[in-house]
Amino acid sequence: MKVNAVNLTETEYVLPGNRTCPGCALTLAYRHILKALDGQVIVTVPASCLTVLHGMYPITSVNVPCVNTPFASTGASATGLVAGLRATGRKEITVLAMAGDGGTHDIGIQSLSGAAERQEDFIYICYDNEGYMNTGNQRSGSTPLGAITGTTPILGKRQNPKDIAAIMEAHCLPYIATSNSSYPLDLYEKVRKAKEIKGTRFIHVFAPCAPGWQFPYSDTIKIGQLAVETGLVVLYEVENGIFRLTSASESLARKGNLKPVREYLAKQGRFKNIAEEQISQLQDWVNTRWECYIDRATNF
Amino acid sequence: MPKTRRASASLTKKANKANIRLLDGNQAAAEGAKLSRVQVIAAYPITPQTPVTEALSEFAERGDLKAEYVAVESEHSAMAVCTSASMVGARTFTATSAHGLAYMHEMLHWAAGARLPVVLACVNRAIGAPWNVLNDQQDSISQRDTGWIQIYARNNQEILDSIIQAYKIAESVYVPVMVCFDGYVLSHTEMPVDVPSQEDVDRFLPPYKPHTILDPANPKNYNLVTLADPRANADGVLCHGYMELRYLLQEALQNSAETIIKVGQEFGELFGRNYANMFWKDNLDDADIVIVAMGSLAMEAKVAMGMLREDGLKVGVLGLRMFRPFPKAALVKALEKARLIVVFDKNISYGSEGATSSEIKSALYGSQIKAAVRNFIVGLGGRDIKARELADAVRKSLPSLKTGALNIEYPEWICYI
Amino acid sequence: MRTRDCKHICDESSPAIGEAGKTGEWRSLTPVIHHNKCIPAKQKKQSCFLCWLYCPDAIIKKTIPIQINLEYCKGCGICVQVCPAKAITMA
Amino acid sequence: MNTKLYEIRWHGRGGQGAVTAAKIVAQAAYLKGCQGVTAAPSFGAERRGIPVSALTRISTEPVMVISQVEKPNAVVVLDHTLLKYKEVISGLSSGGWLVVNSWQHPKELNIKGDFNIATADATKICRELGLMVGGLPMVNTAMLGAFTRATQIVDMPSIKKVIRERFTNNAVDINLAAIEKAYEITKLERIK
Repeated sequence: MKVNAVNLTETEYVLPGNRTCPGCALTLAYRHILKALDGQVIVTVPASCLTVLHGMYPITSVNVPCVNTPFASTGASATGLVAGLRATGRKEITVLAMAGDGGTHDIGIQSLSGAAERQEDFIYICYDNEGYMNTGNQRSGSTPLGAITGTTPILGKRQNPKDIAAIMEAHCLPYIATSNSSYPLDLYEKVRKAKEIKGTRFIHVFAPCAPGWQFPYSDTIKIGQLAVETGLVVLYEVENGIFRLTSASESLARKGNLKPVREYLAKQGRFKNIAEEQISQLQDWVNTRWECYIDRATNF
Repeated sequence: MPKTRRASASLTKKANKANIRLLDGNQAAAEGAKLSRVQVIAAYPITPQTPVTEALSEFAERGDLKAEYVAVESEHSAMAVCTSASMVGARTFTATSAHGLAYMHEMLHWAAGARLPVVLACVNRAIGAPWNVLNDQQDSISQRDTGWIQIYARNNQEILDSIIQAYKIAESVYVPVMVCFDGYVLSHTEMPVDVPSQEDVDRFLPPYKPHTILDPANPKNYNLVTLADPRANADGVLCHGYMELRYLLQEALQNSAETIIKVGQEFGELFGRNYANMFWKDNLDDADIVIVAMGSLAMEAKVAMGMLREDGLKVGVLGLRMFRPFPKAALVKALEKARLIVVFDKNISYGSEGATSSEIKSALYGSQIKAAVRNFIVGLGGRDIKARELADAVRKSLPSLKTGALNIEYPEWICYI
Repeated sequence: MRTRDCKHICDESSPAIGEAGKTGEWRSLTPVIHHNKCIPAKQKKQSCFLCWLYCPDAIIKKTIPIQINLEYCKGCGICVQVCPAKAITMA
Repeated sequence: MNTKLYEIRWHGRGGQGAVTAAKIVAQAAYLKGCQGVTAAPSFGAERRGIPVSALTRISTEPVMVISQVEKPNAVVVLDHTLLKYKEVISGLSSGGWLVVNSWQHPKELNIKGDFNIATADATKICRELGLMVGGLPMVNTAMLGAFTRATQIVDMPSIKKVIRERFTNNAVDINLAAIEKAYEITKLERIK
């Protein structure tokens, strides 16, 4: 039976009264990720907004076991949990490493790449809010072209982000998926699927940040959807090398009409200084990528 | 910590017959880890520690050791694997040297802060720039403030024995332990080592009982953001602030001497090699001149002592075994008769002096001992240190014996400048 | 009261609701449900529940009629945006 | 032997097995009842062909000295081309032994010093026996025969026992043959 809002479990692992901002896409995504894992999980988290969500000693807002680990070490920490559980004979527990884009694309990429190359048996989820949002929005390796951040305050970012999912794909992983907090059921199903696979599984979750990107809290879902509808974010999965578009990206590909990126940019304060030239640069980047995905997709 | 009665009762039975093998220091460390039945090993090769990683991966691949060997991509990750594996209840081990230890620095704090009984073998090596793969103790001394217990071995037997004891100490006081030994001088030098039987080690070292464990059935969170001030939990019980947690770590190290001595004594009772001490004493009873050294240099110092005794000088050697916790009170007692203390350091706190010299001086402050302390920096980057050079340094310091208490601000260097 | 009573030797935290306090106090506008428009209430059966699905903080209950826990609702207004029946407004 | 420390320095080129030879002698001495033995390579990055050294210390008491050897009782040279370096025979004790892998008679080496000299053509022995590794003669074990014959600090039964322990089955015989042959053909020149 396909999962929907009606039949999805009511058991919650992210508890109310937590410390994240109103309308937080990360909180929403994490809520469904933990549902998909039925709470049978040990989580490792580096410095990030997720640390804030987990709360302050001696109380946590999350009803699963979790260890915080230094910024650069998420992949290694997950490796240690896996090794320790295997060494102590506990086999039924999923290890989840969950880090932001700073902790994944930037400082954490070494330990993630090392663990992925060793095919350590855990799920790694990067929730991507396109910058160092926990410390008030500084540029990361995932910040898009033209975005104003604390460390690109006037000119905006002058480079495109790195494609972390493609980097992870180069590690020959058994399962890679991209997802988006605005499509929680798609995310839920991908985590469910990942749970049943052995080896390093990587899921990239696009997670809009209202305060950092400067849009109203209530628009979190809409912004995430627009990112998909304009083709800036493409939902797909690669299972044993087989590439499929999923969910909204799959139906967009069938209909064949992306919205212009301008529509997405206009709704966020972080792009207020973006130049016309940059917009067309971004549009070209999106178009080229979109064509590549369509070419690769095997499911239509 | 609760001690199982059975474990201590069985200690009264004598150990199996000696099984002496010629081992280099790295092999001794690997054997020590294997006999301790480590469950997760994560290490990254670095000269001169590399043979430890090779030996342990061989044990694991051959099936001689039932352990997860994780060939990590860096030392930072090695310690992250160890801390996380320890959090799910596994006994963990790693080994490194020099730059590897420096790269681990952040994680060393993390392990101690989370009170995880990780054991690390540090094969002491100089730190660059410039590159140098040879021995001094700058690497581990640079990590002295990370909250780890530090043991220094004088020879390969002590390396093996100390690693086994390190687990018992670490898992009693919940503080990680670093067992340090000199690169090449010990790591690559073969000497006879009595390798205990697995059965005897099992009698000595009970299985690891974690103070805390990650488990979905009881979903606790660890290492969350902690405020400066205490905060109540959901039941209204006031819990520590950051500072209280730091106090508890200091308290654990302060009180660990008792455990270290007790563990050393138990080890001695079973294996016949007594470690019920924080430092080794040679001829201190009548000595008014005491040479202080740490690690293998404490062996060479004994040769120097022999030379100086032939000169008619009353010289003793104090070989530091524990650097953290630093045994201040015990040292003051042992140095009661000293009038001249000559401290040799294979490290330097730039702008000040050798680390053990500072510690000795701070131990003596306020005591009745009016000894002059002379500090010599020796053996950096593998510079060979001969017994006669140690003896010469003592002879050079003799005028201080007459002048009495004297604190020379900066150390002297035994080098060509 | 001394902090030693907690018996922790490291930072060990237990799950509880309201870690950050009553987060309902953060709210400037409050969601109001109009049950006459709400699909599950109208149909009197388990249906829709998109507000529940999209609420980041899990403060909506899948009951008929649905309930919003205002003690902890931070007032983000996502539920208003995702409701296909326009049954929720912010006031 | 008395409690006196006996020190041996080994000189060879990377790949000739100087370090292994140093360890075998230490182990043989231990088997003979010496409580104190140590064996160590020269410390540094070793590459094939580069001059390397190693040391062995033997004593009836535990060895306390950990510094480099200054006044060896014996120097073993696995490659005669190294004799041109003055550090090779540096410090060699009066009455000690210089043992060289060479086809020449000790006298023909033209080395003057207050020590005894022994030579054995270990290279030839290895070539004849086929004791080659990577196309090069593995002279270290043959030189153990020459060393034992000259210094008598360890005996052949102990050396052979160590060889049987250290080497795998098929390597034992050829190494033992090399040691025996070298022991037999070693030429000795004692100082007057």
